[in-house]
Amino acid sequence: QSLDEIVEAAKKEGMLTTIALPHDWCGWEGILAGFKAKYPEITINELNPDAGSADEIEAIRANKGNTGPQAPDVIDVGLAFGPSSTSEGLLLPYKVSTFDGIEVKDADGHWYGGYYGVLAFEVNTDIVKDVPQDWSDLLKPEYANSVALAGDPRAANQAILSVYAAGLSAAGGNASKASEAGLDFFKQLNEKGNFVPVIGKASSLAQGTTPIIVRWDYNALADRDTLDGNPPVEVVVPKSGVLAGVYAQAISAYAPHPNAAKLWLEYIYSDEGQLGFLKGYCHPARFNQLVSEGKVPQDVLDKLPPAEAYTRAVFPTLEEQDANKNAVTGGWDSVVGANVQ
Amino acid sequence: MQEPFLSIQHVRKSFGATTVVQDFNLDVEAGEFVSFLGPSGCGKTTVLRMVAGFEEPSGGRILIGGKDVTGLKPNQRNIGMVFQAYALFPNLTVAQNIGFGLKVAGVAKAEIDSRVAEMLDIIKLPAGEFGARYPYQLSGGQQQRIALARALAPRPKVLLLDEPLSALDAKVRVSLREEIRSIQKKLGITTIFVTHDQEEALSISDRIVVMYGGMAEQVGTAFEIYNRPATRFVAGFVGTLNVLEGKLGNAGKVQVGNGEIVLREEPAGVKSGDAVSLALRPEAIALGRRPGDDAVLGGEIADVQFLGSVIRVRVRAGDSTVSLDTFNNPATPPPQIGDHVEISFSSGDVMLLN
Amino acid sequence: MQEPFLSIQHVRKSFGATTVVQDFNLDVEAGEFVSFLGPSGCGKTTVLRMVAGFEEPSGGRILIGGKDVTGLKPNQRNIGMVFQAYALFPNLTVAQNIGFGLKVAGVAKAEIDSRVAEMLDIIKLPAGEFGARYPYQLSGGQQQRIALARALAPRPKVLLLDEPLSALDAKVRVSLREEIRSIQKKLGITTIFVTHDQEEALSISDRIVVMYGGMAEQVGTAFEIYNRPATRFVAGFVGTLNVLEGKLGNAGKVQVGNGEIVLREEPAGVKSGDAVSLALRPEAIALGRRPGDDAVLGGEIADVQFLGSVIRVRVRAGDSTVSLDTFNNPATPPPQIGDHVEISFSSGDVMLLN
Amino acid sequence: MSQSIAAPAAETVRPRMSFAWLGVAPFLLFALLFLVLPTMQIIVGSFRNAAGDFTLDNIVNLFQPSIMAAYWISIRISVASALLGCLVGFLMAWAMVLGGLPGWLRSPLLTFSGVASNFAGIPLAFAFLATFGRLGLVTLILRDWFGINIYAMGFNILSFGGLTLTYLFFQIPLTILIMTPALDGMRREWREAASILGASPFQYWRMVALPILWPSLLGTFALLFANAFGAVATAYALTGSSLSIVPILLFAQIRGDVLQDPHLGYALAFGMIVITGIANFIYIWLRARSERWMK
Amino acid sequence: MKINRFWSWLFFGVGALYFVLPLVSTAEFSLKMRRSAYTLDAYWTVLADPRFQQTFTYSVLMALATIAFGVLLVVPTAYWVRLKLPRWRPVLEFITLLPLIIPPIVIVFGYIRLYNTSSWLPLTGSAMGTNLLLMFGYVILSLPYMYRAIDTGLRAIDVATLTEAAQSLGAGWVTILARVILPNVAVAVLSGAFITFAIVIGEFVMAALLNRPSFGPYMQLLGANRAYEPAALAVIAFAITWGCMALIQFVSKFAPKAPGVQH
Ligand SMILES: Nc1ncnc2c1ncn2[C@@H]1O[C@H](COP(=O)(O)OP(=O)(O)OP(=O)(O)O)[C@@H](O)[C@H]1O
Ligand SMILES: Nc1ncnc2c1ncn2[C@@H]1O[C@H](COP(=O)(O)OP(=O)(O)OP(=O)(O)O)[C@@H](O)[C@H]1O
Ligand SMILES: NCCCCNCCCN
Ligand SMILES: [Mg+2]
Ligand SMILES: [Mg+2]
Repeated sequence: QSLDEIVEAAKKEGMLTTIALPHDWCGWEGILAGFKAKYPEITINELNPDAGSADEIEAIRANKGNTGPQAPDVIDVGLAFGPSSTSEGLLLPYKVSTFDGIEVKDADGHWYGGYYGVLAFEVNTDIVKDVPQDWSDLLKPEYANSVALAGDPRAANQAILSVYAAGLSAAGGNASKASEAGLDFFKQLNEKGNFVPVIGKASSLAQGTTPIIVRWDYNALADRDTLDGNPPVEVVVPKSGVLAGVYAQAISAYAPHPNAAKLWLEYIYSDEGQLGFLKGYCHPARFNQLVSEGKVPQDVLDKLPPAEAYTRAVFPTLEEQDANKNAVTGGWDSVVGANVQ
Repeated sequence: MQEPFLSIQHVRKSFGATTVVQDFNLDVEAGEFVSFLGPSGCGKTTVLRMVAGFEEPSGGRILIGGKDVTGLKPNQRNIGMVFQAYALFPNLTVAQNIGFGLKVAGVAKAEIDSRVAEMLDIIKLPAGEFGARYPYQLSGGQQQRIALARALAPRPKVLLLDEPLSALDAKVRVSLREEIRSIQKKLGITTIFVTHDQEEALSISDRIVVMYGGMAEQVGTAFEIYNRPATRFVAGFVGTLNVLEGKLGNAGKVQVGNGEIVLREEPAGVKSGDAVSLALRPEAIALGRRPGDDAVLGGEIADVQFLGSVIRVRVRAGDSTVSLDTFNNPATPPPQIGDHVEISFSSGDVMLLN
Repeated sequence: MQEPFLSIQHVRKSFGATTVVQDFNLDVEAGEFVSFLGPSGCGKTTVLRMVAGFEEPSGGRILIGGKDVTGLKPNQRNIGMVFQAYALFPNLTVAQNIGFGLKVAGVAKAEIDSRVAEMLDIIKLPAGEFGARYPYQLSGGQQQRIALARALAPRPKVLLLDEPLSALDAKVRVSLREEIRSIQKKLGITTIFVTHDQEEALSISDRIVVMYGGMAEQVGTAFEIYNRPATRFVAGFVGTLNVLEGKLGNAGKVQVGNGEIVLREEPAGVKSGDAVSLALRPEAIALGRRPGDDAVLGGEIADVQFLGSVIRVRVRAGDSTVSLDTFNNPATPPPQIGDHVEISFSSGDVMLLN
Repeated sequence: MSQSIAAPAAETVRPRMSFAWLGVAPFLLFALLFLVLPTMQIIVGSFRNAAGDFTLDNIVNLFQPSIMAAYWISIRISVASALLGCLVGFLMAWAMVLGGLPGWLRSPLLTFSGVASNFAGIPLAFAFLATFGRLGLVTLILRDWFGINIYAMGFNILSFGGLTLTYLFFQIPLTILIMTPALDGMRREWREAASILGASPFQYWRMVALPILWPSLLGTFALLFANAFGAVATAYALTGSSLSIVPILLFAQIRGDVLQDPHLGYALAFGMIVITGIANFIYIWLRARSERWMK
Repeated sequence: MKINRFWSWLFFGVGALYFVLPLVSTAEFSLKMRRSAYTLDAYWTVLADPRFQQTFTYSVLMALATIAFGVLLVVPTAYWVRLKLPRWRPVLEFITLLPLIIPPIVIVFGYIRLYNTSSWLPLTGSAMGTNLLLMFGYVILSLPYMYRAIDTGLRAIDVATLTEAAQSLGAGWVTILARVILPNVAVAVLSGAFITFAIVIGEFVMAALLNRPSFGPYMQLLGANRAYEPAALAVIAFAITWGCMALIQFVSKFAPKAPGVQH
């Protein structure tokens, strides 16, 4: 199947159903707009942009028999969800034409990493004068009722990895103990009354509900831009436990519009699509390739988070991620038990 | 008697196991005004609703102008109906209400307008002032007149009225009943009027059907019904009746309390020594000895009610208390309770109840 | 006249800028039954509610048993009240309703029970059957009797009734008014009874207050009010009145249509040649020439209404139509419309309106 | 429509087949398809496992502590907000109908209640965050003007109390809407009759007014309870889906895969129906007891 | 009386404060997008967002469809029950109460299982079908209010007698429904309609779970990603719902009154 044939077939399908693509996330807004501009014949049906990775997988499962507009064609999930759903047979293998330039990937093309960033603290400095610099700082009494995750640790990749990152820091970098230490860290955070069991977001940051949010640096930076100094936001990459998170793209095995899905991936991994991620403060899969080919404009490069943080970043293996996912989703309720009282 | 215009033949109606109308027969002549009079629940409304087509008879048939309408739907019968609670359409003006039946029938606008004006004229409400009003802007009496006009506007063959006046207060009731009667006469429309108010029925009907327990007890003019009741029920239901209990002696003599009444005719079916009930209307009894009266009883005034033109006096005579009516007379104040009096009547006015 | 038991003195009531009761004065003797009669909106209810304490008078005072109660709250006045719409407490049984006033007064249970039984006895409802029922299980007439019992149970000094019968139908209304009157007499309780039904007021009151526009037009017995109305309003409002328009000649002669009536007394304040209105009650007029009558007019029967004991005949005489009442007589059918007749009356019965 | 053309000439009373029920058939069909069947589907599903066989495991699984805790907090919030909603709403409705407030207030208040009782949960959550949140207007006014730091005193909009406070925004208006007709039905004559029979206002309320209003109050409570129990959006928007109350668990279950078991989701839903059902059953039972005097 | 009035004002005042403060706070917050001054920036951002326009339009159309379908379903049913099947009233009351007892989330959960593309009625198979399903869901959600409003409206008029009056004047069923019944319950229909409008405009759960682009999920989404715009959106949502309700008041002033109904 040539790219032209795919384009043709995709136009015939006329629709692409995406899921969990927040517009403020990693430049998705621009990428969606770019795709629409390039293929106006294809309407994009965006499902729940606020979903977590687990939600995306469930959306595939739930729509096995359903070819309606509820069934996603493509997903964007935390790396850990890639292998597990591959083995569950939920993904359709496909290799984009730029496949070779992608570093993290499934050999058969069931999924491949699209972009990454590191976990950071997003801080409202109107409320928090003394900005925390490392995970252990978060336990200080001055941050009572202040710290939130950016997702539900039982369902969202980002929150699951946040637990891992905290654990990595607490365990002094020992990956095998990270999950357990992470759960323990949040247990303490909760017991001290510092943890706010609410999904942190720009509004809760601004309104003071969650003055400190643990989230991807690119999200935090985008927030800082939208809030535009009201309130002032500081984004801090912790001293230890710097965790890099990769999100992977994949096609649903039950995609109602498989060709549009292929075309979508082609677009994302094209130069244009990859540069779109960069504009959203995150590092695309083909970052190194693009840089070496000199395709990244300097002003975009300048805006990226300081490269220094990325040198300390830890990329957990797939196995580590998978184990961590199971430990956190399974243990959160019983170990941390954070809840609204 | 000419061919009846409306004929109700052997009509019956049961709701489930209970029969509420049984073998009801009535012929109404064209232009006649017939009232159904009877106590609550006797079936008046049910008969009327069968004529209108709202209820289907369980048996029998109904003819209008010689045509069997028993199976027709209400909207095919060309009957006008006036309801107790007016049932004006609240969303329509007076003029639209009156014109409703014509509009539904597809009559042209100009024709409707002129007929509405004519109807408003008949019920004596100036079209200019009232045509554009809504029902809530009218008094009860005015609403009922509009309801009448609405029913009459499509020139129905028969007009049915189900207690149209009972929601109105006394003064309005009297004037509106006279108005209805005069409009009915003017248009010559065959009319059935349901009421449980005997004065109403007596005062405006050509004939009255007195109903009881789903049956017609008597059919006749007001004068006949009142003065020659066919059954004990009719006698008691229509008007006030004094009942004197007595014992029949011989030669038509009846012992009542300490007095004696001699009947004009010897009663049939009872023999000397039997207990008999004598009935007498209050207006047939006079206070004191009236010249020409042949029966006199002594008694004591038990109660005096000043009712306006009439004063109703109750006299205790022996075991019975009789009511009698006398006209108010400004010159002589009414008798006082406790006064000893004589009362008299003519034995010809006495009815024997059995 | 003995010391009045209830005394309403110079009482006024304004709602905002409108005065609805002005300088109202009334003395009621202990045990007396006084009715307030008047058209809708004349202030009857307002006066009653001031006596009850629901409204505060804008001026004047109210004394009961010689004690000024003007400033007291309703629950301190020891007054019984019966409302038009019964106002029974729907959540309480008949017995609990009747016992309510006793219970809030802290009367012992046994005492309450016996008083409730006694009240049920007075209103002739068997305690066994009715005591445990809820108001919705009673007919309107029964509800109103319970309301009366409830008002009387705490042995109030004064009983107020605001159109207690107007929601009931004609037959029940008549029997219940007699029952109320007889209970009132038995208990000897001072009573004010509000009604706009003149027959009701006339038939049961010791005295009647005819009200109009917030004022008492006349206070007197039924006989006085009916036969000697103090004002034109009273004359017209109470009973039916024939008004003959005529021109005063000399020596008290009045030209009416083609006849002439000679007044007993020469009227004051009008002079020969003035237009005058003569008023005459229907029962004062006889069909034909009645012996002793000194005024005779000729006319034609315009309408005959059979009302039961009375037949109301309308006769067109000249420009006027007069109504006259005759008693039904089984032996002689009523006159027919169109008959030419003479009518007569006594000039002593004629009232001159001014 | 059941009119037959043939005249009933025959004298037999022949009970004719009535087709009047056909008039409600479309409605019943609609309710069946889009209300009853979907619900039945859930109920049945909660007694099945993934293979479609009958099982009680799903129900048993509801009794795990975290789910029990979710039910328990849901019930507590619902009861608290229903009780307070009834109380405050009743007082406001009373003030409006019988309390002598100027008549023109009635119409705006009822209009407002109509809006507020059905107002979307999401903006409501935003509004309460803006009011009682950590930097909420009221929080700041209390702190800066009156020196009262409610957060230091333990208040939190994301707590049981805060959620209840937020729910009241639709519970109170709902009470006003339901109680107003009931209070309108309180006839002035009852109060007057009680008063002239010597009762104090307190006695009138205890012996007459409250017993009469009791069924309406009970009904309102049951409705408010169910209303709060099923509310998702407000809590979801307030806490961003991490709050463990039943509707949010269920929401997550449908949308995501938190519990890894759709049949447990069915059971969760079934549990909700059972609880609101019980609440309504209690209501119907109490109402029947307190309504002997009603037709 | 005087004491009464004091308490009345107190209850009313406290209540009013409780209701007004969140509105004021939200409005105040929505103006704070710029640190230096109150501005309407948040509003401009929202109004300029094409998704606001799309989702809002979608929800308005959805609300209108829901109202139309609801009225057509409920008016004849409620009328018929009052007229011919009074014994069915408790049944209807029960059914129309169910949506208040069964949480919407449960109902939509059932929809997804019952009407997916592999079922006998694959409503979720197409966008149009899903729209229809969502609209049906909204009809169910609004049923308690719609039915009660209309039933109350019908109670205020004497349905049986008006029907008979119209029949005796020659009218058939359609004429009766269209010219006599509907106009006389117009105010009730309208109040039911506006409550429906309020429900549909902000509804979140059903739309989110059926994945339709409606206003509720949009508000939620914006709330998840922005700080000041959600407040602006809340104010806009309040204002729109309020505007609708004010409209009922206004329109009902001109509606015909039933005789004997005074104000
Ligand atoms: N649809 C019905 N189903 C069962 N019984 C009925 C029905 N309609 C009337 N009845 C019964 O039939 C009897 C006669 O009723 P109908 O309404 O004809 O009486 P009515 O003479 O008009 O009384 P009223 O003076 O009270 O209007 C009553 O006992 C009534 O209860
Ligand atoms: N609370 C009030 N505020 C203003 N006006 C009132 C009030 N109560 C009564 N009125 C007015 O006072 C006048 C007298 O009213 P009232 O109720 O005493 O009349 P009524 O004689 O009892 O009439 P009805 O026979 O209709 O009962 C009426 O014009 C009425 O509108
Ligand atoms: N598409 C991958 C990320 C999933 C997004 N979750 C969003 C949660 C934001 N609060
Ligand atoms: Mg009847
Ligand atoms: Mg009055």
